[in-house]
Amino acid sequence: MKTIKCVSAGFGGQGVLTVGQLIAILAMDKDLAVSWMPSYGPEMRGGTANCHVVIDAKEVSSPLIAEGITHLLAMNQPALDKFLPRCAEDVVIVTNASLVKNVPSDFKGSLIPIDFNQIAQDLNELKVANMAAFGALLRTMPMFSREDGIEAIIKKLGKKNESLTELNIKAFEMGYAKEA
Amino acid sequence: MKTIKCVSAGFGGQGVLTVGQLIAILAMDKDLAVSWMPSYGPEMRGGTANCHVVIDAKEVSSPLIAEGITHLLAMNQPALDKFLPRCAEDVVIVTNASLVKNVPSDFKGSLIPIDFNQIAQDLNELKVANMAAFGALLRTMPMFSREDGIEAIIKKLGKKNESLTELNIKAFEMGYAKEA
Amino acid sequence: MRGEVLFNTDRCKGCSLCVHACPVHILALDTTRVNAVGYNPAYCFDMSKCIACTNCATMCPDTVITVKRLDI
Amino acid sequence: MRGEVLFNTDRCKGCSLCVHACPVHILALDTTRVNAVGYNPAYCFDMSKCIACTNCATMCPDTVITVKRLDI
Amino acid sequence: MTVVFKKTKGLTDAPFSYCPGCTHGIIHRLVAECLEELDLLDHSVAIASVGCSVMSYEYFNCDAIQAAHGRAPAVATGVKRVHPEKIVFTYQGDGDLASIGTAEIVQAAHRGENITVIFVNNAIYGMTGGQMAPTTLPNQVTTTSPRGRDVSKTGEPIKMSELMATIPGATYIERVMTADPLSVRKAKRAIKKAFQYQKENKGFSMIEVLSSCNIGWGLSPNDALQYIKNEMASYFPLGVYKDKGV
Amino acid sequence: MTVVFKKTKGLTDAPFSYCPGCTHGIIHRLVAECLEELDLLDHSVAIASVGCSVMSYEYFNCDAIQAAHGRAPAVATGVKRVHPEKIVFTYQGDGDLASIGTAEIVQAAHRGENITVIFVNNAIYGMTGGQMAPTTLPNQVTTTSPRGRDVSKTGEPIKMSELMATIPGATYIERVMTADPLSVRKAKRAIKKAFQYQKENKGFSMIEVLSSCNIGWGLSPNDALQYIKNEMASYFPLGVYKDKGV
Amino acid sequence: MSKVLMKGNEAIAQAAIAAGCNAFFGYPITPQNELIEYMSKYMPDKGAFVQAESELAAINMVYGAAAAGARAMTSSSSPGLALKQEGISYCAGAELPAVIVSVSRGGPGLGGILPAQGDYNQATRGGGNGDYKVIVLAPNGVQEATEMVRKAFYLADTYRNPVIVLADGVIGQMMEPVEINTEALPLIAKPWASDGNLSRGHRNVVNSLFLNPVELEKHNQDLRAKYDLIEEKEVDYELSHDENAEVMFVAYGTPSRIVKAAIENLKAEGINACLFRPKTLYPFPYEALKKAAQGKKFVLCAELSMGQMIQDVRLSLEGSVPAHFYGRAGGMVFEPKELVNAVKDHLGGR
Amino acid sequence: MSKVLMKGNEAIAQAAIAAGCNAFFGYPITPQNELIEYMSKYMPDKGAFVQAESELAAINMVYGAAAAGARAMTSSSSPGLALKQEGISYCAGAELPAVIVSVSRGGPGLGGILPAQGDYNQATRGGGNGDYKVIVLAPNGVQEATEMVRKAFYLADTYRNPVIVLADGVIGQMMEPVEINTEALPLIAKPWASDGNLSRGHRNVVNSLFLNPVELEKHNQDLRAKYDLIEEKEVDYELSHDENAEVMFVAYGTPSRIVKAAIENLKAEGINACLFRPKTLYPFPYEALKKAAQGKKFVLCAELSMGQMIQDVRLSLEGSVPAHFYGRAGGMVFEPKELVNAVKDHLGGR
Ligand SMILES: Cc1ncc(C[n+]2csc(CCOP(=O)(O)OP(=O)(O)O)c2C)c(N)n1
Ligand SMILES: Cc1ncc(C[n+]2csc(CCOP(=O)(O)OP(=O)(O)O)c2C)c(N)n1
Ligand code: SF4
Ligand code: SF4
Ligand code: SF4
Ligand code: SF4
Ligand code: SF4
Ligand code: SF4
Ligand SMILES: [Mg+2]
Ligand SMILES: [Mg+2]
Repeated sequence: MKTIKCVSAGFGGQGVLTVGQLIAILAMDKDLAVSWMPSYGPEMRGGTANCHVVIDAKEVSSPLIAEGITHLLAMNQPALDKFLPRCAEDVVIVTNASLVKNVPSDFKGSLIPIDFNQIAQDLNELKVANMAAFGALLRTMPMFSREDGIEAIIKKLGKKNESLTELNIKAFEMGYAKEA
Repeated sequence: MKTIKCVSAGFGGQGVLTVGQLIAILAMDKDLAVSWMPSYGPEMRGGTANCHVVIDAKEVSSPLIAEGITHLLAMNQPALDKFLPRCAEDVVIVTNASLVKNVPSDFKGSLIPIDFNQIAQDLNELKVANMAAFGALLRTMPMFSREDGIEAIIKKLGKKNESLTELNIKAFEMGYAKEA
Repeated sequence: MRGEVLFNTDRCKGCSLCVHACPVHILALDTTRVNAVGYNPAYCFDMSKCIACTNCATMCPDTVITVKRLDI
Repeated sequence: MRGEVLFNTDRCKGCSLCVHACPVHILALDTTRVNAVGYNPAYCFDMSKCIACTNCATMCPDTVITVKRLDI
Repeated sequence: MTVVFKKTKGLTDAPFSYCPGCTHGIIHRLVAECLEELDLLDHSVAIASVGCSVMSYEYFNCDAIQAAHGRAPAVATGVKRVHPEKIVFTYQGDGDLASIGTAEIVQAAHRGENITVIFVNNAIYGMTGGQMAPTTLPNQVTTTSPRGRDVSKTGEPIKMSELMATIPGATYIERVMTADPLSVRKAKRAIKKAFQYQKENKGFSMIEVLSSCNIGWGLSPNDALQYIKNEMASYFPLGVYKDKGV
Repeated sequence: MTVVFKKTKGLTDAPFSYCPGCTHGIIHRLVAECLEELDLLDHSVAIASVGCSVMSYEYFNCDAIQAAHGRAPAVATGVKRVHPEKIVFTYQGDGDLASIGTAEIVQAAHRGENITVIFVNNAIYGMTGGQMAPTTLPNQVTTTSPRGRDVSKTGEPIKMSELMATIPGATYIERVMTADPLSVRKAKRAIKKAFQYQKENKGFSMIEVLSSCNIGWGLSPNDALQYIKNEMASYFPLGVYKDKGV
Repeated sequence: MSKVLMKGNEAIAQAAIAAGCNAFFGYPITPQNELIEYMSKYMPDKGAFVQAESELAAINMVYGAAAAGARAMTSSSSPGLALKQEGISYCAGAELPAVIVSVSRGGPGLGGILPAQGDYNQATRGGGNGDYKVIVLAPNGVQEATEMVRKAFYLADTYRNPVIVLADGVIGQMMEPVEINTEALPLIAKPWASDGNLSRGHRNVVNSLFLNPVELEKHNQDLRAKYDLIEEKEVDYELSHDENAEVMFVAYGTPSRIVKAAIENLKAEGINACLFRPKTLYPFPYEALKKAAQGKKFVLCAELSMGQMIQDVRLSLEGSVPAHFYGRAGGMVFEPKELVNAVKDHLGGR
Repeated sequence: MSKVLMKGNEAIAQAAIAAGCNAFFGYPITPQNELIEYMSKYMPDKGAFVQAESELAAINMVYGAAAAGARAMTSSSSPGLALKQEGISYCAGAELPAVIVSVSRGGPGLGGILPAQGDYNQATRGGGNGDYKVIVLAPNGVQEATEMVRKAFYLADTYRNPVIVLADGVIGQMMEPVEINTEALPLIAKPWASDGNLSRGHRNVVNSLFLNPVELEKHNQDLRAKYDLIEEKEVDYELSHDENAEVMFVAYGTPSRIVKAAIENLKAEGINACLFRPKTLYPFPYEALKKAAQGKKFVLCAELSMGQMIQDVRLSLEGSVPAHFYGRAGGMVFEPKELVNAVKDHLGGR
């Protein structure tokens, strides 16, 4: 398989680390090799957060993605600005449309701008925007199905709060279904 | 010249370190190479004390005398017992006769037993026993004269207490003069 | 109007400590916009009531606020 | 004699704290001899006056002293 | 119009790296204002410690030295002893001063070092993600006391001002807080007095400032201020614990 | 004849390495007698510190661990936490406890470790040749205060019992001395109570014992006892500084 | 048991508890905080968890707990390890089993908090005083980290010696699927432990002081004999890819995985390379490395440092094969591409 | 000035003051106590003397004083040095001139108090965190110790780097005739010092934190460039006796003098030996040693340890000449006779 090098990035509270973890869980459950590496430390304070998820058939070489990002979720503009230069030519970028306004005109990869905040607002729960993003991102990875995604959400988040899980899944499905 | 490897040893308060220092000063003043190395640390507490003085023409190799002691001042029995096995065959040993009673019968070097405590008692100043010992020891080192010895005493101890210096010199001379 | 408060808006982190500190309740966060550092900044919605007490500036952790008093 | 003191002489370091502690002044250092560790050891020169108060043993830093009391 | 409040020259223009609403920022400003008002900026050395305030060497508008975790009082001693005429102060958190740096703060006071210590007690290790501090309140939840601080296993919180006041070499010890405008103004008076004492060679002073860590406490910035006032200040009573300078 | 005083089984037969007249020996005996009398020898662990008493692991007739300089309370914590039912005590000098080990002693008390600390304050570093300690009296001559302790440069001596008593986690703090038979007997009572408290899980206790270092002080053994009584005890008042156990 | 996705720090903690760790003493420091946090939550009630006042106190608590017979552990990161050096030397001197996890970051001084390997010397050459050795295990990922921490307890108990698990910030912070060995690690009798139990019939003393130099020399010789045994029996390494390659990489820890990617890339360019990965940094696989390097054009040592393990590599090779170095530092991590270029450069513009 | 008989510890202290040391921070430990005692008595009034609460505090006071522009120094012995490692790493990271005298004794742990050389790795390989280097000078007697402490201040100021003078207990405790250089060591401007003086026109900050990894890597590279310069310019060693001898000893410090006696004894038996004595342990004279060893039957490295410098010797030789080791430890010191026998053994029963 072609190595997936996915970065999920945004503001501190946007839940981008969780999105990455969900993808990592999916990969693990498919017996793929996977690593999830977060940004950490005080520079995250009120600032940006991101994580690197690398998926490979047998073994993940570097858990850090220095370049050649294949999938990028950019939940805000700084996230896009920071990681765009490190993307592969054929990268798929999912953006949080209301907060990512400037995409360079010469960008050659695939761009999927969706207003996740809007989806969340529609569901009356701002927290679930990241689940919508997870849905949209997952759809760009054909090895995983919609059902895989729902299972992962239940596995990772299900126990804590059942009613929220339902909302999460709803948001996920809306993100997954959304055409850019 | 033949290297002088002199050990001066006794109880903590007997002033054996000073005797060693005086010899070291003498050597230094004759532009010889010399080192003075004391025993140190808590094992000295109320216990034994000793120092190693090595004199050579140009350079002192080891400041520690592991073996081949050429001159030994033993101010008490434990001192003799400890260092006798480390003496050269032709060693000269000066002992504090009243406190060193047992000298092995097969001892082949020169032995100079003198009752330094008696000398000190005769001078009404127990502290100066070591100066008498210094005198006796110095006499076994022909490269140094009686006058050298007196000069060294004045140089090292003179400043502190003049009247004691006089007594010190008297004790030194008595030790120097004494036939074993 | 006895006082005037000025906000160095781009340093504001939207913590709202000034909002709570103002005795005459004329400060709020502007939820309609996001400043350069990503926060809804504080602003004064009724300067006429300001008494120049400096409470807001005293509590602001990010030295956003300057307070002027009307000279009488 | 109401008491008796015994000295484990070869542990004595001749510090004389016992000497000073004895209320009836019957202890002293024996300057005529040196023990195994090189000190003038303490001894009792008049056991008949001992009141078995244990002061000497209480002050001895080297557990040299045993005190017995006459059973009446 | 007269300007009655503006940003002090005692601070550089670098924006603080603190979380929104963190009162480290207020305390920085107070220190800076005091230095400016006492005209000390040109001949002061700030000793930054390791904690959220590690970057304070970028904020105080004077010379600065970044010290190892807990060792700021030792570093300050080194500076002050070679430049006794300069103003030297440390800025330390509760992990830094009341845990790893216990020996250094106690012994600097013991020696009577003529320095000023700003001790920011926020009852938590902010920088490293909210672990328990020696000043964490009973039952307070932190990342290393996940079921709340259990005093039967970790003891009751240490009271540093009370402890430091017993040290003969210490001159001035006061505990203040940053819970509202009034207490902030009081805090400033204490800090100013401490610097004034140093100027007058009166010896060691420490101002303990009860401060918030809304992130670590899991509270809104304003609720965190209430927590200072209601919870912290009742376990750590405010006041002057020692003043040999009067 | 009844034996009214004999060497306790709490001590091994190894002769002490202390200087003639050093009251470390008396304090050892008191500790050992208490352990014997409370029947604790078979389930105690002594933590020896670095100082003249470093070899105390050879003297106490129980299990023992030799700790790094100043760290005995941390080592004791390690032992006690894995064997809460055993009796664990440290034996520390003033250099060890009141200088390099300040953080460890304060924090062990802060955590309320259920251990007993015997703190031998002889106002000097005996082991290393008589250097100044934090408890060295004003104007006292030592090898690092050759012109007498200058409090203007080194501060006034620290008072550990007073300091430790401010720590909420500490249960029992008393200062005693070894100047004469009466005070030695009082010292023993304090030490015994401390072990008793530990047995009863009452928490942290520290007994500060004013002790002599006749060699370091340049006095005869008996004059050194007078120095304890007249000089030390007047700067370091005897008494109970804290007792939460009653 | 199936795999779970876990953070390295937490997985290490869980594996330690599974291996019977019953005493943990730590102090917060990035990037190992999750380890102490996990311990604070999951250390069983019968075990001991203490957040120490400092790294120094933590290692001395370990010393006490280990002396009293526990399976004791501490963890920290670079400056914290520096503070533990005296205590580690004491553990080694008193021959105490102790496990120390080091999740290293950039230095020197306060440095930074991102992953780095500038602490190779700190771990392998001590910094504490005297002639002592600490076994050092270097995992390359989360799974191996859990296995190595288990092995660390085994080695510590077996040899009565401190063992460092040297991870870097990547291993501490990343999540990987992991399966933790939950089988009980057999207890090894500790009749020497000073645990306050005279019913055994004699006193136990734990100590590193020998005032008599004859005894201290003997002690040093005994320790040396133990280290000789460790060097004989415990060397561990991985030699992967084509052993007959023309170039051999040497790397440990996370970077060794990046090397693997570089090797694939080189293969695509027709250059045959292999990897020698020391899994024990002490004892270092001197002989195996020398043997593996025979016939290679050169060896390229790749570290996230300015060059530390390279000295051990050179000590292995004894000049038999040229050794080159490629390093990044301060939290910067090399990409496969950089290693490919480095190899090509040394091959002479091929 | 004529020579005076002085104890090494005191002579070092006097030489330091003569070299302009104006800030000393120390903590008692045998066998270096006379050094701090001398400082307490003779540090001039304008200078700073503080008996710190610990070695840790002492090195951090040095950090502060050095950051503020002083010629600052501390001294200690083995376990005390272990406690200073974090502080030394900070000094190196912040590029501060600092002089550290290490009067070493037997280890590990509390060990003993007699002279030993088990701290070679401690001094040359750090133990603090990160990629840093400390210049290490190794005197062989009292006179050279005074010269090297002077040189240490010069090097520290010149390179803005910590310098260790690694002496052993013999040098600290013995008296030898000595002549101390009293000429003022020229001051080197320290425009970077954080001494509370904004009249210079800008703020000075002393710091070792670089949260941005790009900056931290740059810092590491700059440090490396400095170390390269030091390795190029500051290597120092002594090659004595017949350079065409069949055997070469390598030894540093006090034992190198015993080697000289052994060489004389060997000569008497018709065996020609010479001595290579590194005077700088970092930078180590790798090339000079390799060159000097050419044509020798073997090199015998003699240390008062179980073998530490021998690794640097092997790194020098790169297998070109066999390297053997002879060591004593724990306060035991070899006699010339032992070295003679060791040489004869290796020569094959001649
Ligand atoms: C020797 C060492 N140990 C640990 C750390 C990690 N560390 C950084 S800040 C900190 C605690 C900060 O807490 P506090 O002093 O209370 O400051 P706050 O962040 O709460 O303001 C710790 C443990 C370090 N940098 N160095
Ligand atoms: C880390 C370390 N620093 C210093 C020393 C040297 N040292 C040994 S004992 C001692 C001080 C002892 O003084 P104190 O604790 O008062 O005990 P005393 O000898 O007076 O009973 C020192 C500094 C050491 N062994 N280890
Ligand atoms: S100065 Fe006072 S009244 Fe005016 S806005 Fe600020 S707090 Fe409100
Ligand atoms: S207190 Fe300051 S930072 Fe907070 S909202 Fe008000 S102006 Fe903004
Ligand atoms: S028991 Fe009392 S009376 Fe008897 S010798 Fe001892 S101190 Fe004197
Ligand atoms: S107190 Fe003990 S050691 Fe001292 S003299 Fe008396 S018996 Fe001897
Ligand atoms: S973590 Fe806490 S102390 Fe640190 S900046 Fe944020 S709120 Fe302030
Ligand atoms: S040096 Fe002092 S404390 Fe140490 S044994 Fe001697 S008298 Fe006692
Ligand atoms: Mg804090
Ligand atoms: Mg003492």
